[in-house]
Amino acid sequence: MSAPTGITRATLLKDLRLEWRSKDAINSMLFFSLLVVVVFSFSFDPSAEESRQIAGGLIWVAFLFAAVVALNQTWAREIRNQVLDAYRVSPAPANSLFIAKVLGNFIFVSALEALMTPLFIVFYRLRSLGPAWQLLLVAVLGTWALVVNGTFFAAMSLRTRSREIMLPLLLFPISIPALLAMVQATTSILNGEGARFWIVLLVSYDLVFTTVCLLLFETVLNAE
Amino acid sequence: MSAPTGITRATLLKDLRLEWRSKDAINSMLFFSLLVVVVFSFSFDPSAEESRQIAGGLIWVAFLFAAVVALNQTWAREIRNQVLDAYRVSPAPANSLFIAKVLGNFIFVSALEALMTPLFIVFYRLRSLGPAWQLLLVAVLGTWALVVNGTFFAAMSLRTRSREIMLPLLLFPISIPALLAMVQATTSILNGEGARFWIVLLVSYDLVFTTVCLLLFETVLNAE
Amino acid sequence: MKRAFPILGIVTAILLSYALCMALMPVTHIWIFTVGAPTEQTMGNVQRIFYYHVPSAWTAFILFFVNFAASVVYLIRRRPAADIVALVSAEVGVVFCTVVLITGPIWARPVWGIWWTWDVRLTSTLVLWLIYVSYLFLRRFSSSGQTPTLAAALAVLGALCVPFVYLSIRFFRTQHPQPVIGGGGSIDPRMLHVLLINWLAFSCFAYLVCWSRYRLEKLQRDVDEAHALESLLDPRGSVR
Amino acid sequence: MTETVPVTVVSVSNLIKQFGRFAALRGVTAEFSGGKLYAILGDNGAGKTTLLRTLAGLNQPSSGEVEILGASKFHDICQQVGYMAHPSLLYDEMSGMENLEYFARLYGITSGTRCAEVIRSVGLDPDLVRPVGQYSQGMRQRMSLARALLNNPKILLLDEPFSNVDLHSATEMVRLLARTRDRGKTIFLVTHQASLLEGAADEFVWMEFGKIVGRTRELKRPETAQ
Amino acid sequence: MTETVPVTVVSVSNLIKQFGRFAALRGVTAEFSGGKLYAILGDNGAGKTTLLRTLAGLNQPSSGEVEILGASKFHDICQQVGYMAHPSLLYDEMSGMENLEYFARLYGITSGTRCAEVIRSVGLDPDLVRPVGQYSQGMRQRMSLARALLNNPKILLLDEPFSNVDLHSATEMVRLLARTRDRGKTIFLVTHQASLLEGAADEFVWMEFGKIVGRTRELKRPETAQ
Ligand code: HEM
Ligand SMILES: Nc1ncnc2c1ncn2[C@@H]1O[C@H](COP(=O)(O)OP(=O)(O)OP(=O)(O)O)[C@@H](O)[C@H]1O
Ligand SMILES: Nc1ncnc2c1ncn2[C@@H]1O[C@H](COP(=O)(O)OP(=O)(O)OP(=O)(O)O)[C@@H](O)[C@H]1O
Ligand SMILES: [Mg+2]
Ligand SMILES: [Mg+2]
Repeated sequence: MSAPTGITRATLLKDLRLEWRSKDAINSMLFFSLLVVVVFSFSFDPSAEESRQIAGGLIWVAFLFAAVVALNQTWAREIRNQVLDAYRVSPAPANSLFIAKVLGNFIFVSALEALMTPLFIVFYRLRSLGPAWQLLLVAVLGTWALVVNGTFFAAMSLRTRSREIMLPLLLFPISIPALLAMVQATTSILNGEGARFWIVLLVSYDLVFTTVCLLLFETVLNAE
Repeated sequence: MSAPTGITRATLLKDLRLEWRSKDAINSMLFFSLLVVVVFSFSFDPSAEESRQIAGGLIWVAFLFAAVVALNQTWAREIRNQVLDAYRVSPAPANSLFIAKVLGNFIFVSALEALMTPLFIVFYRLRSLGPAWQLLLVAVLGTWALVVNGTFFAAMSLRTRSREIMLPLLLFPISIPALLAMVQATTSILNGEGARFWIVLLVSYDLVFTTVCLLLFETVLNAE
Repeated sequence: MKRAFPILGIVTAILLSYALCMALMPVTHIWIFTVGAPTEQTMGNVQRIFYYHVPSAWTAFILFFVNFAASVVYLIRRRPAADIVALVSAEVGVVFCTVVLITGPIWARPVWGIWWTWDVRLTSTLVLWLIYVSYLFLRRFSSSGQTPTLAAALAVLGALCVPFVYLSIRFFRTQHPQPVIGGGGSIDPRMLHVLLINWLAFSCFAYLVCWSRYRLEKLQRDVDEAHALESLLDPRGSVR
Repeated sequence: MTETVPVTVVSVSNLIKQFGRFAALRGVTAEFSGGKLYAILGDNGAGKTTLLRTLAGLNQPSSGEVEILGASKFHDICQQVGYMAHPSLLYDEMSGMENLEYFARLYGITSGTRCAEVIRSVGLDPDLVRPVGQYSQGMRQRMSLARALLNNPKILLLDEPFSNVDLHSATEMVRLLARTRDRGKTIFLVTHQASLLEGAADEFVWMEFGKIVGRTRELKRPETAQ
Repeated sequence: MTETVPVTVVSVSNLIKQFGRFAALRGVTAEFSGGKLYAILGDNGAGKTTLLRTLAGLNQPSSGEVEILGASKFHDICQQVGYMAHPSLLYDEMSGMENLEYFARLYGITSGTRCAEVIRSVGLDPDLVRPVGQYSQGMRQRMSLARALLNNPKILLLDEPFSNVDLHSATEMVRLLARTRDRGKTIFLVTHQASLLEGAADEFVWMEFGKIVGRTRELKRPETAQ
């Protein structure tokens, strides 16, 4: 049996290659996120000072919705021809699959964010008063929080009827503390205030939820 | 052949009955819209003055997201066992189906909005300075715009791969003028300014797009 | 065991009606007994909603905790009984939490002049309610035979979320009164007395509802099992 | 209640259907006379489904002509055609009766008893309240056939009605179809289990690579160029 | 390269599987010895698929025991089992070779030539670059079989490998399976087209309403109680 990390790598590479080959998902997600930014900027037309106050919320709400759409596709490929069953009858450990999916989603959602952020900055004339590297840290931590939970709940909603709608129903309530932390951290940093507390909160949220998801994933995967 | 309106009524009744029978869809959509409101309130501090300014935009963006999720389910039932093909080989006119679906969605999305609006009002402590009936008018016109286009594009995106993501890609760009009009009208009315222009704009947008959708729907339905 | 149920039912009914009298009547002396609760000076009679608001909140919290414990037990031991306990406590907990969320705004409107404010206590109650409603949604929508497992996993995640909720909304300014017990708030001992009586009554009531619901669910599953057994014996493999 | 039917009910000439670069039908020319049961056979990807869907007006041919009952536009004769595909074309959430009642509206059928009549004719119980989603595969296929028979069509197009159906149900469906044919209907039936139709089918139509390569009275694959 | 196999490779005892109120398996008890090709037959809903999935560890039985190659936990012998379902269990977007390479990683197969070898053994070309989604149904079923054979399993579980496959491809698959059996593998095959397996199968296992109602050497439905 090859090492779990080997399987994770193989799965991740496979996903990335397929994603790259079809490019459909990428292109449409990029276009989608562009649209979200545009829709937001049509809906809210704030002055520079106001925009700094609401930018944290705007950005993260946009990210959240884009991420939900992306995460809903996570397992689509695996259940198309019930390939997941092929994984389940193989000796490969469940968590390798989970980690591969989380990493894949993380890369994908990060790419989206990397694209949307400059647009937001331009449209809303944002300038950070605090250190920008902290913003990066918050983005990474926040995205990880969304993606870990999202991947887990997407797997869970595979086992339910009306799958697409189930993901936000499960994800949103549990992500509220993380979302709040991201928004507050971003706003604080933009306004040049300290965001220490929020970052620590995010780190511990990430740690706790990653651990628990890893512990529970096998159970969820093998629930028929 | 029974009259087209008879077929519309039969289809609408069938949809409503099935919706009512399962109730799952309704309940989950209600909960989803509640979650959207809550997520928005967490992201945009409702007690802040800035958030109050953008409430018009917030409401419509929230409606838009909820509507996209709802609209994505529109045709799900019809393509499950390719029942749509049964419709197509029958002598029933395509537009009867379209109108039935639009009406069904209109009822559904309006119900969502009727639920979300009080929550927004409570959470953001909104008070309208202008006449409230105008707000109702804007809501109806705006919802109709979203729903007509959304139903049409949902039918269009049936023919594409990665269906869920296609709907917003098609819907958002075309809806931007309508969205802008809704947001501006709502904000103006909330602030006690006149919204005449925007309402006229919405009415004409509705008229034009309803007509065009009706003209084109048969083509879209019969595209393989 | 069979006897305990009606006895508990009667006790609960007595407690509830006694508590109702206590809560709604101004202080009156009847012979040597003193019944009723003092009317609050600033808020007036509206304050009496307090005796429903607070016990409901405490009861809901206890039930959510039971849900968490039962879910963990289920994940480890896989006992169907644990699953039923988890389900039942979540259902009843959501009901009590809903009562809090309804009585709160009703109280807030005359007292604070607004229906809702973003305050720690209010917000965390709302999030808690959302989490457990989504739990019930999962249970309802799950199409697999493994609903209990999925639900237990979600319950654990949901419970873990609670401390984060408290931490993350700590900065919200507080308008809501401080906790009576263990907090900075102070309360008329007479009011406290009525409150505790009410709480006792509510707890008994919750326990009673949970118990009936537990038995109902148990019976339902037994019936299903009997049907399944019947279908095992039936030559065609299915009932009806 | 045998109906009189014209001699040639369906004629296709030089039918070509392309999906992108791929030609699923590569020039099909044939005439089919009424009151017969035609079994369309062929390997996977031979174009059987495509041919049937083109006859049912669900595919626009890239070129070529289709004439059914003398009309070249499908819309004019859609009342006369029944179509049954591999998926059931029914709402899973409604009972069989409710399904048929809805489709009856689409066809403008006002007779209140027609639905029950059709359901009975395929050997099901019209009073069954279970939703179609809970039917067994065999029952579902029958109900699907009932839907296709609802408007009492002159021409029936059936795509793999027996796949995943057990032998017993399949034989019964064949009997039902033979009876229907005897009442003067024309039936086109695509299947991979041709042996089921031995004796029942009037003609076997063999397709290969988007063409009709032979028509035989007996179940015997004709010698073809390839 | 015949392998020696233990006499009884699969034994199930009193297997019960319930879906809610419905019992799909109602006490299946049987022993199967190695190196044989078992054809599992039965009407729709008899529980064939459920039995196979239970053997493959994809369903947890409600009660009863499954022992495969002496182990009662599927995880211990998953290396020895190959499973092919009705859906292809392959990624439509990748070529056959890429698919197999990925699954080889999951099984920890390091041999670089194994994938090509398996693909060739089912009669396909390992160098084909077309994605599986564009394969014809027959090719796809073969590739799906190749996936099941990849880890050179001692036990093969195949669910309706011939459905929607044309006669020609199906006969070839049967030949391939017979060869595989001759190399000492045990094969369980669910199908509705039993006639294809006449001569090839060692034993026909008849299921009815969630029970095994008979096992025959010849393709002849046994007289059952009902
Ligand atoms: C608007 C929605 C409201 C919600 C969701 C809500 C929620 C809660 C909760 C969850 C508790 C129990 C907390 C704990 O024991 O730690 C509680 C207790 C309490 N609430 Fe509210 N509340 C609301 C409105 C109000 C209002 C308007 C008042 C009166 C001004 C009020 C007065 C109290 C008091 C006095 C307690 C007891 C404090 C304690 O012992 O903890 N609440 N409320
Ligand atoms: N919508 C489509 N887009 C692209 N190609 C298609 C489409 N529909 C069918 N084809 C191709 O056309 C060919 C004929 O398909 P068709 O479904 O008619 O075959 P068939 O004879 O019904 O085969 P089967 O026995 O497998 O059902 C196949 O190669 C198929 O891949
Ligand atoms: N996940 C499930 N949930 C509920 N019922 C199920 C489930 N899977 C199977 N069943 C039921 O169990 C019974 C046996 O199903 P199974 O798929 O094993 O039958 P089968 O013998 O493979 O039939 P077929 O020949 O149609 O494939 C059927 O009645 C089916 O409805
Ligand atoms: Mg076909
Ligand atoms: Mg099966």
